[in-house]
Amino acid sequence: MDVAATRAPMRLVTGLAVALVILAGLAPVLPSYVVILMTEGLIYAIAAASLDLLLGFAGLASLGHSAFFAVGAYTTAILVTRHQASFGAALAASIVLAAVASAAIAILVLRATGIYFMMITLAVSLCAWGLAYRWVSLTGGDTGIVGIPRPRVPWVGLASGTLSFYYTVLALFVVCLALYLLLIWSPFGKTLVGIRDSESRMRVLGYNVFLHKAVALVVAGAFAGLAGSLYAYYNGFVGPSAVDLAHSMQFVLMVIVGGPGTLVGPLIGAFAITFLEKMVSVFTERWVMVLAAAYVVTALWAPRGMLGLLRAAR
Amino acid sequence: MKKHLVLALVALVAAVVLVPAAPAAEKPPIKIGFIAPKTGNFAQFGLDMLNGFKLYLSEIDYMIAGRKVELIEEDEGATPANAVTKARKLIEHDKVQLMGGLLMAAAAYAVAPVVQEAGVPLVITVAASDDLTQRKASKYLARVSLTGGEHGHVAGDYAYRKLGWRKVAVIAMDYGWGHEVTGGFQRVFEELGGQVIQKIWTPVITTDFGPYVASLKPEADGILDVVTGAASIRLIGELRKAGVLDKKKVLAAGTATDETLLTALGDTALGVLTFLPWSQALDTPENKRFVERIKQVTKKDYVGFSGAINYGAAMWIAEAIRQVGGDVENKEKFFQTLRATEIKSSPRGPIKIDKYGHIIQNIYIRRVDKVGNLYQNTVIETYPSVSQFWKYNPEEYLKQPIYSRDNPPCRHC
Amino acid sequence: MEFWVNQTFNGVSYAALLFLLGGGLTLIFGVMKIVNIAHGSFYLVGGYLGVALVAATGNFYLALLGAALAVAAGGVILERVFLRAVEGDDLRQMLLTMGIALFFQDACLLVWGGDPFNLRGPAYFAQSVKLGGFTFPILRLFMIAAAGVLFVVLWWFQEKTRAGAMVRAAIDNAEMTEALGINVPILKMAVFGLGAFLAGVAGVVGSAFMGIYPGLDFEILPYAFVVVIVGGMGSLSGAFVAALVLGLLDNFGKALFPEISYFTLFAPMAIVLAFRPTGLFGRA
Amino acid sequence: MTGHAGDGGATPAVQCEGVTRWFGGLEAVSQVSLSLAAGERRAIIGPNGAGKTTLFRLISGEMPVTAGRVRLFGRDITTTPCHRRTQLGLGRTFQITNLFPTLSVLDNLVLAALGLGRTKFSMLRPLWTYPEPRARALETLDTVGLADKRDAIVRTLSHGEQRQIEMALALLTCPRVLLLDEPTAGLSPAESALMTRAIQQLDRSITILLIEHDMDVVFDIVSRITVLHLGRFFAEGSPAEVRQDPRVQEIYFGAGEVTAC
Repeated sequence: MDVAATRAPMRLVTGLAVALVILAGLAPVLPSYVVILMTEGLIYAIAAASLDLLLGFAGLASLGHSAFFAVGAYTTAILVTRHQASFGAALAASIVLAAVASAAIAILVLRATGIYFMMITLAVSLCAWGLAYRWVSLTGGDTGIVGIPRPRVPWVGLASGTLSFYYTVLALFVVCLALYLLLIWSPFGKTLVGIRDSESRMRVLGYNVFLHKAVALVVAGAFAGLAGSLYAYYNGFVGPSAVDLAHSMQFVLMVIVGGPGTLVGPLIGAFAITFLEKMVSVFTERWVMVLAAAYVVTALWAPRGMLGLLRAAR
Repeated sequence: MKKHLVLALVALVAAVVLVPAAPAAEKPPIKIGFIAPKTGNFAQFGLDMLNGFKLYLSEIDYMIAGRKVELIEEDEGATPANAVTKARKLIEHDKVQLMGGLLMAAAAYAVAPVVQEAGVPLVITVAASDDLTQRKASKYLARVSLTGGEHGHVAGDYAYRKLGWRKVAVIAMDYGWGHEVTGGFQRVFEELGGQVIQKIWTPVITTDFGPYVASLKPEADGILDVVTGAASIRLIGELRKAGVLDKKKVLAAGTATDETLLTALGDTALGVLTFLPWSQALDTPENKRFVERIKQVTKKDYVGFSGAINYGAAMWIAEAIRQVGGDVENKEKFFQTLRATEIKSSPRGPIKIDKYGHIIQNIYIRRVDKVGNLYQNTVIETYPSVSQFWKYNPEEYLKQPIYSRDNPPCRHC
Repeated sequence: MEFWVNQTFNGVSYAALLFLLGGGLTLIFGVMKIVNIAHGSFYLVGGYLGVALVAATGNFYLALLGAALAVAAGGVILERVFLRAVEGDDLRQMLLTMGIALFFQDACLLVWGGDPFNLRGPAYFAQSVKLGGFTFPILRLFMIAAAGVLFVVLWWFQEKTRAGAMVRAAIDNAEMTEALGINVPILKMAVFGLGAFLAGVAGVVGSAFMGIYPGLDFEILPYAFVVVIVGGMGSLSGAFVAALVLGLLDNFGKALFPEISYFTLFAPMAIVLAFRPTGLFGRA
Repeated sequence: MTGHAGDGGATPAVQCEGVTRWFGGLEAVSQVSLSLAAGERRAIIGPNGAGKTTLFRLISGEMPVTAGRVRLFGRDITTTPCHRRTQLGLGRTFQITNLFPTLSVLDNLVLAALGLGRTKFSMLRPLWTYPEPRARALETLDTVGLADKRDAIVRTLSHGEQRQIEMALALLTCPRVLLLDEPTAGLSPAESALMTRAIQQLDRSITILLIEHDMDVVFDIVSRITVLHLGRFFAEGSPAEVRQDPRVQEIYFGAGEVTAC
């Protein structure tokens, strides 16, 4: 055990703990719309962080991440509305199916690298949308699946209120966050960074690069599936727009805006973009302009995303 | 940089917190939430919805039964998820007493349960999917727009009886509206003795209709066209270029030649027949007055369908509020009254609501003509007081599954 | 017989549009190695400018040239002012082009409103020529001609001129090109401008064919991507072949098996990528 | 064509038989056969474009052969993936420094130390709780004399330091055969001498195949030289023999290309 090595992680954990206490403590006094958006922010944060494992850590810029998010969302929607599945069962099934889908896709997409990887995952995203749209008996086609009730949570009961659902999501977010942290500090997490920095070197060091990437895709897919499941509960419905290219792009943008390869950055990015879209649109119909400006400004002046800015300011 | 971002976010949050804290008058205003797309592909549609709705409110100075009306507009955005979030905001944060609007069927389906759970009346002013007021009808929901099925029924009847068609080829968009118009058409048309001999489902985003038009069966007496929006320009243009429009009549679901498309359609659409509960050329005093007023707002020659029906929706809602004396806080009474409210005359004609929450209104058969320099949808036939169940028994009707790609099946293809 | 001739003709003319869309994007991809999300916006702006210029000048060809040049100039400025600043970081480039795309999306809505326009070409665009008993709409013939001429010119430029050789070298290996003393920054700017020019042409021609309305930018973007992906990034001939194959497949797929309409473009792409991750003509 | 070195009885450490690699229409490596006895130290030389690095890639498995066979201690590894060859005892350094630039020196070495174990798949325990790879990394760090740089980010190091880490990474994979691709490339004469000594002092049981342009380095380290020219086997012999071979001088020395750069 190396004490020196734990210093930075401990600082990070302390910072995150403070942030979580604020997120938890502030909710009851905030307007309900803010809490609603925070719930959405948390769900997207789980998804964006899972994409960061690929994009930021392993250097796999996937434009098809919404496919796995959607597998989770549709799984939950179908199990809950047609088979009255419990919260736990729906979550578990969503995670497992998203991971399986991810493994299947991994075989196809991992043949490509760099910009070709981006393009082939883009193709995955387009095909997944087509499937969600056309496989009507399963997905409900363009209207999707509606009427997903809020979950019944162990020890809590029906999390139907804005606050109780928020805390449910927050609790799962904390679990995910803990797992993410363990993952990025773990030997496996380090191998992902190694692959990002130099695949050829990793190979001659004895690493099966394909396998590590595939495992990363599966793990990220599983987390995306979990986020998708919560998203289904959050909206009460799932439709093809959960799978479309714009949604995939949104995940990527959250990671880039926040700061790729930092884990914390995408969390910030997820919150920032969610609030920018849904809060600014309350005040001006030109919110798309505001979002556009935010993207351009971030790209030009915040090379390491918002987290990079925060660090620089310190 | 960072400070600015933080400040901006703080300001946003503060604004949301502080706005409802404004001093309350003796009689607090009636709050109406309105969800319509203001960005994305349907932005213009949403803008027209709001123009129509607000035109009526401004005519009555935003006062109904002595109470001020506060309209809170929210952007439906491009996805149903957006609409749900905004509906939650309107319910929980703004505490609206009534919610209106909604363009996309998927958004309406998604929002309906949320609104239902909160017990807030929802008046859908555009979204047309049948089941919102049929198999998935809910207590607090009313719709004053239209459904695909009801329009299909009318078209089927008109095609068989008036146009004398016996064999029809259908080209329709592959989503709810296309399925339901086609389904309704096929049911009535085939029960009368006609045959649908071809159904072509086109993806919602279709850049080239060439292959579809070229594969239309030549033995069809006429074509049913259920393609809307900008794609309609392409399809009708293609039908014209391929010579189909010179040989056969095309009967199209109304929004295919919506007034907002007429300029872009130009001469290509001349002679196309459509069916819809309104036309800018509808020759009634109420409509003429409305068209004149809305033109002052939009500064355009052409007035879109969505503006007109939303104006009517606002009229109808206001009438209901008047009838309860402004007491919208009594939700049960308000909603019962809402459903019982009738308007004898609006720009599109009389409005009343059936017991499933859907509007009963006139449906007009229109033809695209050129009058002077301008195009118009000339009304050539009126189907008065059409029910969403046509002439069928509602209970029997609802036992059947909703119209879809394969229901009714294409027996003569 | 008529069916096959008609559908082949339709397919080829659709392919022409696809080539105009994807050709510019593939050049930008090849030389600059960026995912240009704003390519659809170039198309959109080109189309709207075309509508405005036709209204102002009454001459379609003038409008075509004017709009495409304006979009090209805009592209050059964007490259110089914005993209240059984030060179070499593909994620930031993507973020930037996304921002630019959103900006133009909203700006177009603001300027031109949300009602669809139809770009009025010359009167003869609405007519057809009859040849051997078959009817060929002139607009579609024009699309084929425009794409064909542009392809031949670009191909000649790329294969036979010195500047074209530089472009080819930059596609293969940017560092080596730099070492050979070629001014790569200027080259990139020019190529980006050229790509934008092609998108502008596509916008004007496309608007005459299928109208123009908000949201079209992100509707056509996947089509442009598909052409580039299938053809292989940076390959003009690849884009040409891919457009032709996809145009015909899409057309016959839709005509013969309308059930699979959704997959006539994306399924071939998935299949090509599964066997050749770099596309038909792409080099790793 | 085949150059037999060492005694015929023992299994060769590395054996190439007619190894060939095409790039498009270009034959980068053509019909090369060579054999290294266990513990042998051999250099491959040849002018630019001789196919030296490509041959390395074919032996290490970074690139598949178009034709021919590769054996490691008698075992046919022609189709064995790169990482498996490493596990079988094949190590390699790169001509162009190939490290993990965004990681610290220590993390670079820890990654190398993890490569052969099972720990690398562990996901739920922080890396710093594993003492073994860390200890090995620190030990190696000491041997290359970079202990004081352990927390520096590799990108910020000097070229010479990066070359040392390049070597350290390869050694951490416990190679029985080591392919060194111009280990002294870009080093100052002093650094070059240090590197040469370090290679000389490697465990004698490690078989070494060396690409090097600096003839002084070559003569200090190896006992035999194979010359490649235009992708083909050209000559082989002791350093003295090769130096005196007029044909080699013609293609190589004669051109005056070889200097202590």
